[in-house]
Amino acid sequence: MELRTIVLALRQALVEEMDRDSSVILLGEDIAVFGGAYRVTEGLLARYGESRVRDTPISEAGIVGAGVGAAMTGLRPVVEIQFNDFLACAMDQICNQAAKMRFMMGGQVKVPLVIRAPVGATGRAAQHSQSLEAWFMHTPGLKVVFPCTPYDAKGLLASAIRDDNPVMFFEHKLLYGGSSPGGKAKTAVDGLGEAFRAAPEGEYLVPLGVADIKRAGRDVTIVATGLTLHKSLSAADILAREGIEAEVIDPRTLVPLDRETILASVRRTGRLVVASEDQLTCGVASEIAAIVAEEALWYLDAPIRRVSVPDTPIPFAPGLEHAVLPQTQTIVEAVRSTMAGPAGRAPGGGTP
Amino acid sequence: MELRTIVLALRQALVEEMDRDSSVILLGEDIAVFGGAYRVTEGLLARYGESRVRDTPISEAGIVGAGVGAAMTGLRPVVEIQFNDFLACAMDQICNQAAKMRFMMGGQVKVPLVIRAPVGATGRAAQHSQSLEAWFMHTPGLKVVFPCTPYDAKGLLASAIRDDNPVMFFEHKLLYGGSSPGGKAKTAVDGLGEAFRAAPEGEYLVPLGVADIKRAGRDVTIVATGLTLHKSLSAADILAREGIEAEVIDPRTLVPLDRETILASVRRTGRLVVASEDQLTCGVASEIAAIVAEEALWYLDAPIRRVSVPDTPIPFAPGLEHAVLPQTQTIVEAVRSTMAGPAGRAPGGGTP
Amino acid sequence: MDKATALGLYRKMVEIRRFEEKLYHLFSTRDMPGSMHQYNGEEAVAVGVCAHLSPADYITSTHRGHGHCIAKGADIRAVMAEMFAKSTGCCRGMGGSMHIADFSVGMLGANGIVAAGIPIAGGAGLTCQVQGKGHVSVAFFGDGAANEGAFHEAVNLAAVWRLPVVFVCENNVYGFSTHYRRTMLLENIADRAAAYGIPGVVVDGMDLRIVHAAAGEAVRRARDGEGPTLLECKTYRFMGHSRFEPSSYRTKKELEEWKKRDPIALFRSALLAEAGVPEAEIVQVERTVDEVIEESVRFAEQSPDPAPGDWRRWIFAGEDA
Amino acid sequence: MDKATALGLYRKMVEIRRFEEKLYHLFSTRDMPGSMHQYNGEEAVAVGVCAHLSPADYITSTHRGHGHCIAKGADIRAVMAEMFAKSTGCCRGMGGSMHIADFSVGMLGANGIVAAGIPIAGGAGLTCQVQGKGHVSVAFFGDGAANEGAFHEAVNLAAVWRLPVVFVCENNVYGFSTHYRRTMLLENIADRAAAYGIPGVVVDGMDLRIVHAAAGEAVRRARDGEGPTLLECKTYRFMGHSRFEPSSYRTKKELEEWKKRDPIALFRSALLAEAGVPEAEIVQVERTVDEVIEESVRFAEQSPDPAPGDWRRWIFAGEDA
Ligand SMILES: Cc1ncc(C[n+]2csc(CCOP(=O)(O)OP(=O)(O)O)c2C)c(N)n1
Ligand SMILES: Cc1ncc(C[n+]2csc(CCOP(=O)(O)OP(=O)(O)O)c2C)c(N)n1
Ligand SMILES: [Mg+2]
Ligand SMILES: [Mg+2]
Repeated sequence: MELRTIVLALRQALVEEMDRDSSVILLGEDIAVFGGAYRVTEGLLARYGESRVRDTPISEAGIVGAGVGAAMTGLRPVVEIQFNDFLACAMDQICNQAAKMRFMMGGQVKVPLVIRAPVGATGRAAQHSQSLEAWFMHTPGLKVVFPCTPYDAKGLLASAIRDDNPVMFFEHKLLYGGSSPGGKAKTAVDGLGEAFRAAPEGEYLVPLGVADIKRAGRDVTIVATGLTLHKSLSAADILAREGIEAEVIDPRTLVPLDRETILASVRRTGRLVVASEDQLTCGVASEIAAIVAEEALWYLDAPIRRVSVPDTPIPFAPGLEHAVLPQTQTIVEAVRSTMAGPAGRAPGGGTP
Repeated sequence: MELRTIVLALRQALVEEMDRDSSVILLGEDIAVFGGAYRVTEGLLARYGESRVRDTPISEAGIVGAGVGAAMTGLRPVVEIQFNDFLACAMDQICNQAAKMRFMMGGQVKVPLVIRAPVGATGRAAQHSQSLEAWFMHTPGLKVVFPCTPYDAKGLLASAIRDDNPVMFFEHKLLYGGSSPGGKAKTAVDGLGEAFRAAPEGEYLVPLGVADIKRAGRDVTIVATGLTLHKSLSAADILAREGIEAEVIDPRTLVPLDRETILASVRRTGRLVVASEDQLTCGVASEIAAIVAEEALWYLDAPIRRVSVPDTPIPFAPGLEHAVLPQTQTIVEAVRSTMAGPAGRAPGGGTP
Repeated sequence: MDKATALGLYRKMVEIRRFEEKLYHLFSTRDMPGSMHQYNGEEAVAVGVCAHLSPADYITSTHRGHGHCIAKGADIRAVMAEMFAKSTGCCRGMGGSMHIADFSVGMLGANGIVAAGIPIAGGAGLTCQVQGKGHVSVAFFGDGAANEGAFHEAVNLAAVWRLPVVFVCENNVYGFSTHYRRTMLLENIADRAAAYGIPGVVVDGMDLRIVHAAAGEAVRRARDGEGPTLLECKTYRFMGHSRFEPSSYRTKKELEEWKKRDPIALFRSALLAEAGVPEAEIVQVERTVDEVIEESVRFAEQSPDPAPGDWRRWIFAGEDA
Repeated sequence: MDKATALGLYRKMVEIRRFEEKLYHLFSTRDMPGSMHQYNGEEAVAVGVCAHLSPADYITSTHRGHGHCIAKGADIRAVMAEMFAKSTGCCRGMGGSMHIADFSVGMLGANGIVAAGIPIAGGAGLTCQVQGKGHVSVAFFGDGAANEGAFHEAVNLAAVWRLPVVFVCENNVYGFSTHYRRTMLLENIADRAAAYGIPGVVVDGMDLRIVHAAAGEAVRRARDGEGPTLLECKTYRFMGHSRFEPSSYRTKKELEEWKKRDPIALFRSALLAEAGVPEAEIVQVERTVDEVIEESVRFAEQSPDPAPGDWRRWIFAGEDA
């Protein structure tokens, strides 16, 4: 059967990995009896029992800490944190413990822990809308994964579970493709067009550290993650009608980051727009911009453009939320501004 | 009396502000009876009493939370967190509460809270060596301050205390200029040379959001924070002997960031090196590089160079710690590589 | 409790109930922004506790904050407008249901992070103590929240410093889908008070009079400098965890049993039977409340959306000065 | 406890003491890397508890971890080499004193973050429970750590899941400079056990035999599936909080009082007086330990530093595969 939503793809990845390896266990709030706030773990309690699928008290540090200790000693825990905003409550266990444990012990242990957490803004205001990938990209020792299609979601989650390191696994709420109990989450996968790829049942892995060019193009490189990848593909359609062929790259994993694919693309196109739903400063787009400014500066025919959330918490009012989030239109405009090209160049500027 | 160390400057700032405003109170572990792990609050318990200078249980979330609640209701708490690594234990209160409270309440409250925390590597391995500014730069609603001289430390702390917003105030352990009880912290202010500036007693403010050019130069811009600022000034001395005149900019506050001073300098020099002691990815240097790649690309005569800690936890062994930290020599070499200039330019690259 | 007070408390409970029933209807029939967590069934707790507080006292609340906000005296029109994300909302449309707050009456905010309000209430209590004006602070939180580290740190800190704080645990049996007995080996969460050397009190949270009496004593202790109390109110939520959550994890029977002890019905009977309030007066209150709610909806509907750039205004204080 | 066992435990305590005395001397006379927190005075706790554990059982430790590491059976040469930041160190020079660990004997690490080891021990206990081989896990932590949220969350989780974990609180009176009675309103931290529905036990942490007996029962409960125990050992550190910290916050008299109950001297007397061990045998053990320590220093001195790029090797597993 083809799995056409990310929720189904993730659940199937869990099933296949739990069938394959009895050391894989699941921990999280409301994941067992209820099946998870976004239904990813629905049915797994019945299938694997209470020992392997565990509802926890509301204790994020305790849960992640249990995951760290279990991972060090032979299990492969997959922890669900209900919203990625609550990762802040477990920050020490994630960043000072899980990330550094193997290093501090000089390689004596592995920490095969996966922490899954939904990101993205869906009308729930400042504390339920963040996309906090960058905190974890800034923390050496963690891998950071962020899939955008059912195919990638399943293959990446399987890889994450089999990886011997702590992996932060981010899922965009509006990409789940299933509706959440109290929410309005809806599928946005349609924006993918030809890049949509359902997940087959059965074993396959999408390796960590390999980007995917979701659309090829010669004029400008767009690097985008999560929902902004979908919006970027829509933007690319609009731009194509203007004769601008955008290449859209999905890094899929932010750590390790496939720098080569991004740099090679920019070297071809000479233009870079980075879109991400996190806050601008020290965010995902900052890093990618900095890498290109270090490694491919001479290939640039236009200033780099970041399209992220400006430095503000997410407001509740829908119109304002829409205004601060990267939108298809914002991406289109950012690309257009890069196409203006060297016009932006200041007359007195240094000449190579 | 002139205060020639940052510890003395900070203490004096606390004294002046506490004298001036009875709503200023101090909270933290071992700050009262003991006078603080780095002695910043020494003598203040005797001077202001137990109500205003409070030793706390070891409960970082509880302490910061108390600070948030007190700040919302009329006090101006200054919280000391013993090492900035432990901010991870209070991450929710800092980033989801303090930072967003005013915003979520539509401006109904102010949160005049200062959180002081020492940063930097001093031989204490991965969990006591971090410089976590970037996490907080990535969190809208927080101001981020990082002084490098006694003068700036005193003037900035006074401004931070009077600011009506939550301020993260970072202090580099090797810049305190006093020795810590169990440690080897030593003064590195000598590296400042002419940029050294003692703090006078008596009221003055260094405004948040205004960078300081610690050394003027025409050939290359170095932006650096904390201890790397000191190392950058030493590097500039070495480079001057080779005929390279580096401009060294101390942002002093990372949020708000004085983009104009940085951009104006880069537009003059055409070259940028950013040095910081945090980890590379999504770090301080990434942001500054990204801003310049967006705003001053055409002025660049060489790729930008970031000199930060590579993406690794800090190792314990002194030789390895030294190897992963930005050093004067690393900064010198980064500058030299930018002076090679357009040689790095690929032949087939796009031409503006 | 005199008759006027009693009728006033009754009115507050009805305000909360009707406010949420109206919202449930609105959410069912229109495209309302965001979501909400209903307090329906738990009204006696917020009302019984806040009855002892003045606007100069502080409370912090939870994701389930409508009840606390209204009980503390917030302007219902502004609260309703906030649910509509309007610029006249108490948070000017920036916060919504999970961040409902009215600083002018000492309501420091609903909170989207479980247990995060507890340390903040401690901080407000610190202000009260330092300022020495006899004000107090109250933290409302759920059974689930009592398992968070923030609860532990905050209660301990308040105990050690003898802060004028009351910790009110609304034990409504479930944290989201999870029965509290599956998350702790205790029958009474108030037993945790002993771990901090403070008094713990368990009361029937469906009976306004009982909550009122127990809260009165806890608030008195706080005001008199005797330090914090942990007050557990046994209650139940009559609706799903959030808006339309179907509550598959609990039985209809359990719900029906609890509904027999609806705090509003209970107190209404008491008013009639014991306090001798004529039904007409009660009905009059109920009618007034209906009008207040209707008026609040009209107010919200007619209010303007926030201006497009409004989000810029509240990030930092002093920026638009 | 038979004589051989008793002498073995005595030896462990002396190993820890001499190890640290040696280090204190080294720190005073050479440029040693980093710093350290000494366990001097608290040896009976680690040794009395670890006596019940095999290498397949797990422990987590604190910033004050030398004692736990040695008691759990780590190779002293590798521990000493780690203090010298050598490549032969148990953490290959990456961790140092605050991260001393020996996975081969189930020692999951000292920890620079107060209380962070407690949830990790819970996780190791989870593995033990899921694997069902009868192994257990022990968390060591201080009085100060019991005020961290991580303590609360971890103990509660272990209680609810009946994990095979023993929580050993080393109440050495101070957390850094702060007397524990200034940070909690309790005489006995073990009283917090009731908040989680598990047994709490208080013992004299200076008497190895008492610790040994109480720990034996707690470990038995864990192994038998009866769930966790909170075991508080009243003890005292004879040195400053860290290396040369002068302990201005406590009196000489208090220190002297506690020193009279030095756990090593106490147990030595017991061996002589009650167990009838000839002094010569004891002295022989002490001499052997001195040699072990001297040899460990020689080993450390002669060991190479880590290679310049070594830090790259341990960031991610599988990278150098
Ligand atoms: C730190 C954190 N963890 C998890 C959640 C998700 N969540 C929201 S409400 C809730 C249940 C809270 O239970 P309880 O404290 O009993 O309050 P109630 O909803 O029953 O009023 C959960 C798990 C959250 N908002 N914050
Ligand atoms: C989260 C955190 N907060 C603060 C510190 C600083 N610190 C290190 S040890 C210590 C005291 C710990 O006291 P206790 O738990 O009683 O252990 P002891 O040192 O007495 O063995 C403190 C405050 C830390 N390392 N981690
Ligand atoms: Mg509840
Ligand atoms: Mg202690």
